Amino acid sequence: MVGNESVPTVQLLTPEGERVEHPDYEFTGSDETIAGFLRDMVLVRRIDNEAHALQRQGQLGLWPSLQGQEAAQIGSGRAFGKNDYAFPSYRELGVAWAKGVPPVNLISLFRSVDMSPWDVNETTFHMYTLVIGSHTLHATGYAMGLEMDGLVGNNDPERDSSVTCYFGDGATSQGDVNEAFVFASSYNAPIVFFLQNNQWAISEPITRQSRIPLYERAKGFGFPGIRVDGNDVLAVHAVTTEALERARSGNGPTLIEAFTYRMGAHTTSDDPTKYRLDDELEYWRLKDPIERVAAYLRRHAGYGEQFFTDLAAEADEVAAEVRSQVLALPEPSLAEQFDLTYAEQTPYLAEQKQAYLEYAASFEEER
Amino acid sequence: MVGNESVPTVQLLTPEGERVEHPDYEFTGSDETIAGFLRDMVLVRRIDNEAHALQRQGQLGLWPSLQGQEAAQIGSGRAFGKNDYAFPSYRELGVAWAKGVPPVNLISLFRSVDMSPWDVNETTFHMYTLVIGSHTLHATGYAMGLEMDGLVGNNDPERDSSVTCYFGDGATSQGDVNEAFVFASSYNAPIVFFLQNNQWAISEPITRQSRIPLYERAKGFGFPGIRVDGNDVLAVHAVTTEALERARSGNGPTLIEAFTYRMGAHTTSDDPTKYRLDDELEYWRLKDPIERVAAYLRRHAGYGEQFFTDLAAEADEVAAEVRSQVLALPEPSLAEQFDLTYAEQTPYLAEQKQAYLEYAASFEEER
Amino acid sequence: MSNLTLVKALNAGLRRALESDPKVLLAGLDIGKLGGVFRVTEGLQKDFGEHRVMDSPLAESGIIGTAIGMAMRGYRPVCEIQFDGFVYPGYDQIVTQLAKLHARSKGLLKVPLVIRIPYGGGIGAVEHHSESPEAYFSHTPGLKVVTPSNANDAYWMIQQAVASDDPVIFLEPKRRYHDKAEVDLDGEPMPLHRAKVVREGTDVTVLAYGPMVKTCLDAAAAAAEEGTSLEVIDLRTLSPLDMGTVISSVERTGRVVVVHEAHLNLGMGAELAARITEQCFYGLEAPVLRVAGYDMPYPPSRVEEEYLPDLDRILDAVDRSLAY
Amino acid sequence: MSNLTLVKALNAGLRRALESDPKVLLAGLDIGKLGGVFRVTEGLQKDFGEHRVMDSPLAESGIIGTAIGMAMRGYRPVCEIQFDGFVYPGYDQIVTQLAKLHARSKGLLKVPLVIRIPYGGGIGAVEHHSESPEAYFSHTPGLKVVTPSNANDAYWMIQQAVASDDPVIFLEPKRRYHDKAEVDLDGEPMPLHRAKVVREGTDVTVLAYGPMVKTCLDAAAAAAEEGTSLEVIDLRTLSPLDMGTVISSVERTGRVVVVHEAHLNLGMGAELAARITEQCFYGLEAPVLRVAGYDMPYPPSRVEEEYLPDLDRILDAVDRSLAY
Ligand SMILES: Cc1ncc(C[n+]2csc(CCOP(=O)(O)OP(=O)(O)O)c2C)c(N)n1
Ligand SMILES: Cc1ncc(C[n+]2csc(CCOP(=O)(O)OP(=O)(O)O)c2C)c(N)n1
Ligand SMILES: [Mg+2]
Ligand SMILES: [Mg+2]
Repeated sequence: MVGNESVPTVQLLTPEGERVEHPDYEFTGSDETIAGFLRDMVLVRRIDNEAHALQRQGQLGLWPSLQGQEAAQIGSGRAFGKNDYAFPSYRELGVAWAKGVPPVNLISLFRSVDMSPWDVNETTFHMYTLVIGSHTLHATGYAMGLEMDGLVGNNDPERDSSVTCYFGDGATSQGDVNEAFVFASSYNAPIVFFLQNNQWAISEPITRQSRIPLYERAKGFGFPGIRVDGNDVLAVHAVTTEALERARSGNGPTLIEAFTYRMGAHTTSDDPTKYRLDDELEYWRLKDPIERVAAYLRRHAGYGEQFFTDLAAEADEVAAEVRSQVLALPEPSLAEQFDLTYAEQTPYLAEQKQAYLEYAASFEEER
Repeated sequence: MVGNESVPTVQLLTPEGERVEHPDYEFTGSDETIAGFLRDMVLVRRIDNEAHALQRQGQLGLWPSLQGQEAAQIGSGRAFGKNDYAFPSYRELGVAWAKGVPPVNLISLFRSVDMSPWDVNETTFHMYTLVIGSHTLHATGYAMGLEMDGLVGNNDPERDSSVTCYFGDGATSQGDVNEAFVFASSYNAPIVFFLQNNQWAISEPITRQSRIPLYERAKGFGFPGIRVDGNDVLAVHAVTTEALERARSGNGPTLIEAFTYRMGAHTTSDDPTKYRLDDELEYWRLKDPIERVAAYLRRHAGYGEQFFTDLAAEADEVAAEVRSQVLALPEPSLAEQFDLTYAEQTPYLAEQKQAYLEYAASFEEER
Repeated sequence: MSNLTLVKALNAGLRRALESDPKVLLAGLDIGKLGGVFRVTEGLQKDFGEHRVMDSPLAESGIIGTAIGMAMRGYRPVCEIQFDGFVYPGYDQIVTQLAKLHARSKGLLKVPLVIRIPYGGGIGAVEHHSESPEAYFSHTPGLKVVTPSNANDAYWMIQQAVASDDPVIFLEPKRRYHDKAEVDLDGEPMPLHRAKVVREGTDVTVLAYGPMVKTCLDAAAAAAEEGTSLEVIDLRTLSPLDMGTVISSVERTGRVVVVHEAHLNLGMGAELAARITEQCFYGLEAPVLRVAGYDMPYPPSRVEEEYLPDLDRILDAVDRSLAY
Repeated sequence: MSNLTLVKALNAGLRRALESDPKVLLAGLDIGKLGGVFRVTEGLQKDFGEHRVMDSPLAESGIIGTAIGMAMRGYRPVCEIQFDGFVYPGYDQIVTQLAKLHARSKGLLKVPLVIRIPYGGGIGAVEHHSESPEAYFSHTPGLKVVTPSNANDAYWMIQQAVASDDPVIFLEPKRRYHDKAEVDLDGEPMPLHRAKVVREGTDVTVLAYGPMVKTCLDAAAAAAEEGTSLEVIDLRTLSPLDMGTVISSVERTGRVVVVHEAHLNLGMGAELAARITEQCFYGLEAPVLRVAGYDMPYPPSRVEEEYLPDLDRILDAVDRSLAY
C-alpha cells in the first residue's frame, strides 16, 4: 500500500534488481539458486495463468490466483527442509510447487472433483483450508505434536522439525488465528506464522482489519513479528530461514508479515474494478517479484537472453502439460463418497449407499 | 504474582498506605472521596461474605467472590459518569454497587430464580455474561452504537458516552475477546476494556494464558494498554478516568490491566487448595486493597477509630438487609417462561404452554 | 409489479427497510463497494453511507456479536454471512447469546437482528459453499428461521424479518438467486410465518422450502403428466413451522413427502414427520417419506446433482408413498 | 467388579486408555492439578505428566482446533469441555473441520478425537450449565455421538470412544456423575454403537439415553405397580442410532415414547419418530410420542424440575399412547 515505506521492512533486493544489505539478514545462496527461484516463480505464474484460463473456459469452478505473491511463496517454500511442514490456506500454488505437489492436484480441487488430491504426509504440504483461519489451529496443534515427538531442539538437522502456516491479512481478524497465537505462545510451539499481507481481503482493504502494521500483532502475544518485503524473494528466503531455525531449535513461534500485493482478482468470481483503483495496481507493478530477479540476473549475474527465452518456453510446456492433465482428470462418483464419511462405516449410511446404488441402477436398467 | 514488580505499573497508594506520585496519573479527589471508596469496598466485601454464607447454607447455587478485587471494581466503578455504560462478566459485585444495582438482584441470579434481575438500561449496568468473553463483542457493538448515535467527541460532558467492559485474564485467550479488540480498533469505538488480572482462571495460572504481561496485548491491535495496581483504588480510579475520557472524546479504545488477585476460591464450587500455595495468598494479603486505604485515612487524613467501627456496623446491617431480601425473593414459575422466549410468541410454544398448564392443573386437581 | 431476480428483489427489500427505519443497519463482508459477493447489497452503501452499510472485519463471531451490541443499543442490524459454510464461527453468538437474550432479560432486551445466509448447493461451488444449516438453527428456541423460494417472497419476507422484534435467520436459496419472478412491490404480503400451497393437488402432499420448491413444482408437473396429482407446499417458515397449512393438506391427501437438501438425519423432515404422524395418525395412508441430502459431508460439486434431491428422487418417493 | 460412581468409572477408563496407548492425550480447562471441575481427570496429570494431561488456555476453539492438529500428527486427543453450554465457541472446528476431515482427505487423515461434554440439567446450576446439545452433533455427518447412562457403560464406552478412529462426541450425564454402579473392570464390553434393553416389557417401548435412563426406569417401576409393562431401551449411541434394537422392541409393543431433556423441536425424538414410523408403519398402535424439554431456553434452575421430563410426564405420555 502506498505510504507504508516508513515501517521497518527487510529487503535484500530492490525492485530495480539491486542487492542491498540488511544488518540482521542476508541471503547466502548462489546466483544459480537465485536463477532457480526465478524459474520457480516464472513457472508458477505461468501455471497460474493456465488455471485462470481453464476456469474461463468452464473447466474449473473457481481459481484463486497467486499473481504478485510468487516471491512470498517461493522464497518461503524454498527455505523448507524435509522436516518442515506447511499448512496452506487456498492460494499457495507457489508453496505447493516448492513442496513438489503436482499442480494438477491443486487444480483438481477447484475443478471440484476432489477435495484432497495429494498426500499430505508424503508432501509435508497439508490440505487446503478454505474456511478462513481454521487451519492455523491445526498447524499449531501439529507443531505441538512435533515437540511431543521429540523433534524440536535436538540440534540435529536430520530430526528437528517445524510447521509453517500460511494465511492472509483478512484472516488476522478471526478469533481462531488469535487463539492460534495464544496456544503457540503458551506451548512455545515450533511454528512460523506466515502472513501474506496482499493488502486486500476480497474487497476490503487492510485498513478495515488493522490500523497498525500486522507484524506488530505478534509482540502482544509474546513472540517476535517481522515485516519482510514480500516481493523480494531473497529477503523472504532469508527471513523464513531464520524463523524456521528458531522454531526447530525450540525458540518458539515467529510471525512473518510478507508485505505483498494481490495483482489479480480475489478469485475468478471477483471483480476488483468495483473497489480498487488502477493507480494502486500500477504502483505495485513496479515492484513485481519476478522482474527484479530477472533484472538482477541480467545485470549482475551474467544471465543472457537465451536463459530467459528457454525459461519462457519451458513455462509454456509445463502449462500445456498441466492443462492436459487437468482435462484428463477422472470424474468422481457419488458412490465412493458414502464410504469416506467415517473410518468405520455406519449401518445407517451403508443402507443409504445401498438404496442409492439400487436407485441409480434402476435408471441404468431403464436405458 | 510474585516477580512481576519490574513491569511498569501505575500506583498512587502503596500497600503501606503512602501516597506516591506518578508522572502521568494523579488522583485529585478529596480525602472524603477516598473515605467513600473505603466504605464502598468494605460494604461490598461484607455483602460478598454474606452471599458466600448464603451459598454455604444452601440458599444459593453458586457464588463467585470478588474478594481481593474491591479496588479494581470500586476504583473503576466510581470513575463512571452517568453516560458510561458497563458490561460486566460475573464477578462484578463492586461495579454493580457503584452503579447502584441492589445487591439482592445480583445474588438472585445465583439463586437461579432470575437471569436478569435489574434494569440494564436504567442502571447502565448490563447483564452478567457467564460465557467467557462473549460480552466483549456486545460491549464493542454497543460502543459503536453510541458513536453512531452521535454521543462521542462532542466535547459535551452531558452527552459524551462510553462503554467499559469487564473480563478476566483467562478470557484474553478467547477468540471473541481478540475479535472485540479488532472491531473496537477498526471502528475506533468508545470503549475501555477493563481486564481484572486476578492471576487465576479457576485453577490455571496466568502463565498458561500468556507469557508476557497482558496489557501489552492491546498495542498489537493498535490501541494503548496500561497496567495499573489493581489493589490501589486511587490508581485504578485515575487510570480509568483517563481511559473513559479518551473513549468519550473519540480517541478510541484502551485496555486497562488491573493487576490484582482472587483471594478466595474461583466460586463456591472450587477448591483452590488443589492448585495453589498458601505463600502466594500471604504475599497478596500484604497488598490488600482495603487495608492500605484504611492505613492512609488513619495516618494521613485524621480518620479515627469511630469511623471504622461505624463502618463495620453499617456493613453488618447492610449485609443483614441483603440476606433478608434474598430469602424473601419470590419463586419464579415455569409458566411465565413460555412467554419470554420470543418477543412475538409462536403458536407452537403457545400450544406447549397450554399443554403444560393443563398438565400442571391435572395435578392440582388430584390434590 | 416488476419482474425481478431474487437478488434484485432482496436488494429492493433491503433498500425499503433502510429507507423506512433509520435504525436499520447492514453489516458483513464485502457488502459495501462490492455489494456483496452475490450483489444483494449493490448500491446500498453508496446511497446510505458507510455507517449504515458496513464492511466488517473478517470475523463472523465479531460481526454477529457486535451486531447484538448494536441491537441492545436500539439498532436493527442485518448481518450478511458470505456463504452457509462460514456461519459456524459465529454459531456461539447465535445460539448462546442472540437466541437467549430476550428470555434472559425477561423481554427487556429485544434483539431484532437478521442474519442473512445464502445457502444450499447446485451451483458447482467448492467445498463449504453449498451447505444447508437450517436444522442447527431451527432446533434452537429463541430464533426464528425463514426462507423464501422466489423473488416476490424474498422482497417481502426480508422486510418482515427486519421488522420482526425477534432474531431471524434468513436463509437465501442461492441457486435461485438469478431466477426471475413478478414482484408485487406495493401489495399486501402474507404473514411471515405462514406456509403457502403453491400448487394444489389431491394425491400426495409434498413439503419443501427454499431451493427445493421449484424442484418440487417441476416434479408435480411431471407427475401430473402421469396422472398423479401432487399438492406442493412452500413452508417458507421453518421455525415456527406453520403446521395448520400442512395438516389441512395432509388431512386431504393422507400422504406426505418432505424434500430438503439438508442431511436426512435430524433434518426438518424428521420434525415434520414426527408432528404430522402425531397429528394425523389415523389419516395417514403411508408413512411420511423424506427425500434429502445423504448423511455425508457435502460431496465434491462434480457429483452434487446425484447428491441433491431432484425430480426423479422426488417422484420415486411419491411412487413409494402411493404404493402403501 | 468394583462399585464406582460414574465419575470414578470415567477416571478409570481414561486411565486405562492413557496406559494402553502412549498416543492418547487429554486436553481441556482445569483438568490437571484440579482434576477437572467434576474431578473426572483427578490424579491423571500427576501420573502421566503435563505433556499427556494438558491444562489448555481458555479457548474452546483453540482446544479442539489444536487437538485436530495433534490428531493429524498421530495422537489421540481427548478434549474436555467444561460444561455443555461452552462447547459452541468450538462448534465451527467440530462441524466444519473435525467432522469432515476423513471425507475431505479421502480417508488419509483419521481424526480419532474424543470430545467429552458433561451435559444435561437437574443439578440446580446457573445458566449455560444444564444444556443438551446432542441434536446439533447428531445432525452432522462425520461425527459419532454416544452417551453412557451408568458407571459400567461409562468405563467401557470412554475406552471404546478413544479407540475409535472416528471423532466421537462423548456426552456425560452430569446429574448421574455421582451415581454408583457395579463396574466390571475386566469384562467383555458390548459394542459401542449398540443400544441396550435395560428393562423388558410388553406394553410400550420407552426410548431414552444418558440422564433420562434412570428416570425412565423409575417410571417403568411405577407403571409396573399399576399393571403397565414398559420396555426401556438405553440408546447409548445417538449417531449412528442402533435401529435394530429399537425396531425389534417396537415390533412387539407397537407403542413408543421417546424421552430426552433436549428441546422437543428437532430433537432426537423427531428422528426416532420418523424412522420408527417409516419402518413399523403397519405395526404402530399409536404415534411415537415425545417427552422432552420445552422449546424455550433452559429456564432458571429454580424451576428446572418442571421443565425436565420426569416420572409423571413420562407416565402421562405412556397413558396417552395406550389410549390410542
Ligand atoms: C470463515 C470464512 N468467512 C468468509 C470466507 C469468505 N472468504 C474467502 S477468502 C476471503 C478473504 C480472505 O482475505 P485474506 O485473509 O486477506 O486472504 P487472501 O484471499 O487475500 O489471500 C473471504 C472473506 C471464508 N472463506 N471463511
Ligand atoms: C466459554 C467458556 N468456557 C468455560 C467456562 C467455564 N469458566 C467459568 S469461569 C472460568 C475461568 C475464567 O477466568 P478469568 O477470565 O481469569 O476470570 P475470573 O474468573 O478469574 O474472574 C471458566 C473456565 C465459561 N464460563 N465459558
Ligand atoms: Mg489478503
Ligand atoms: Mg482470572
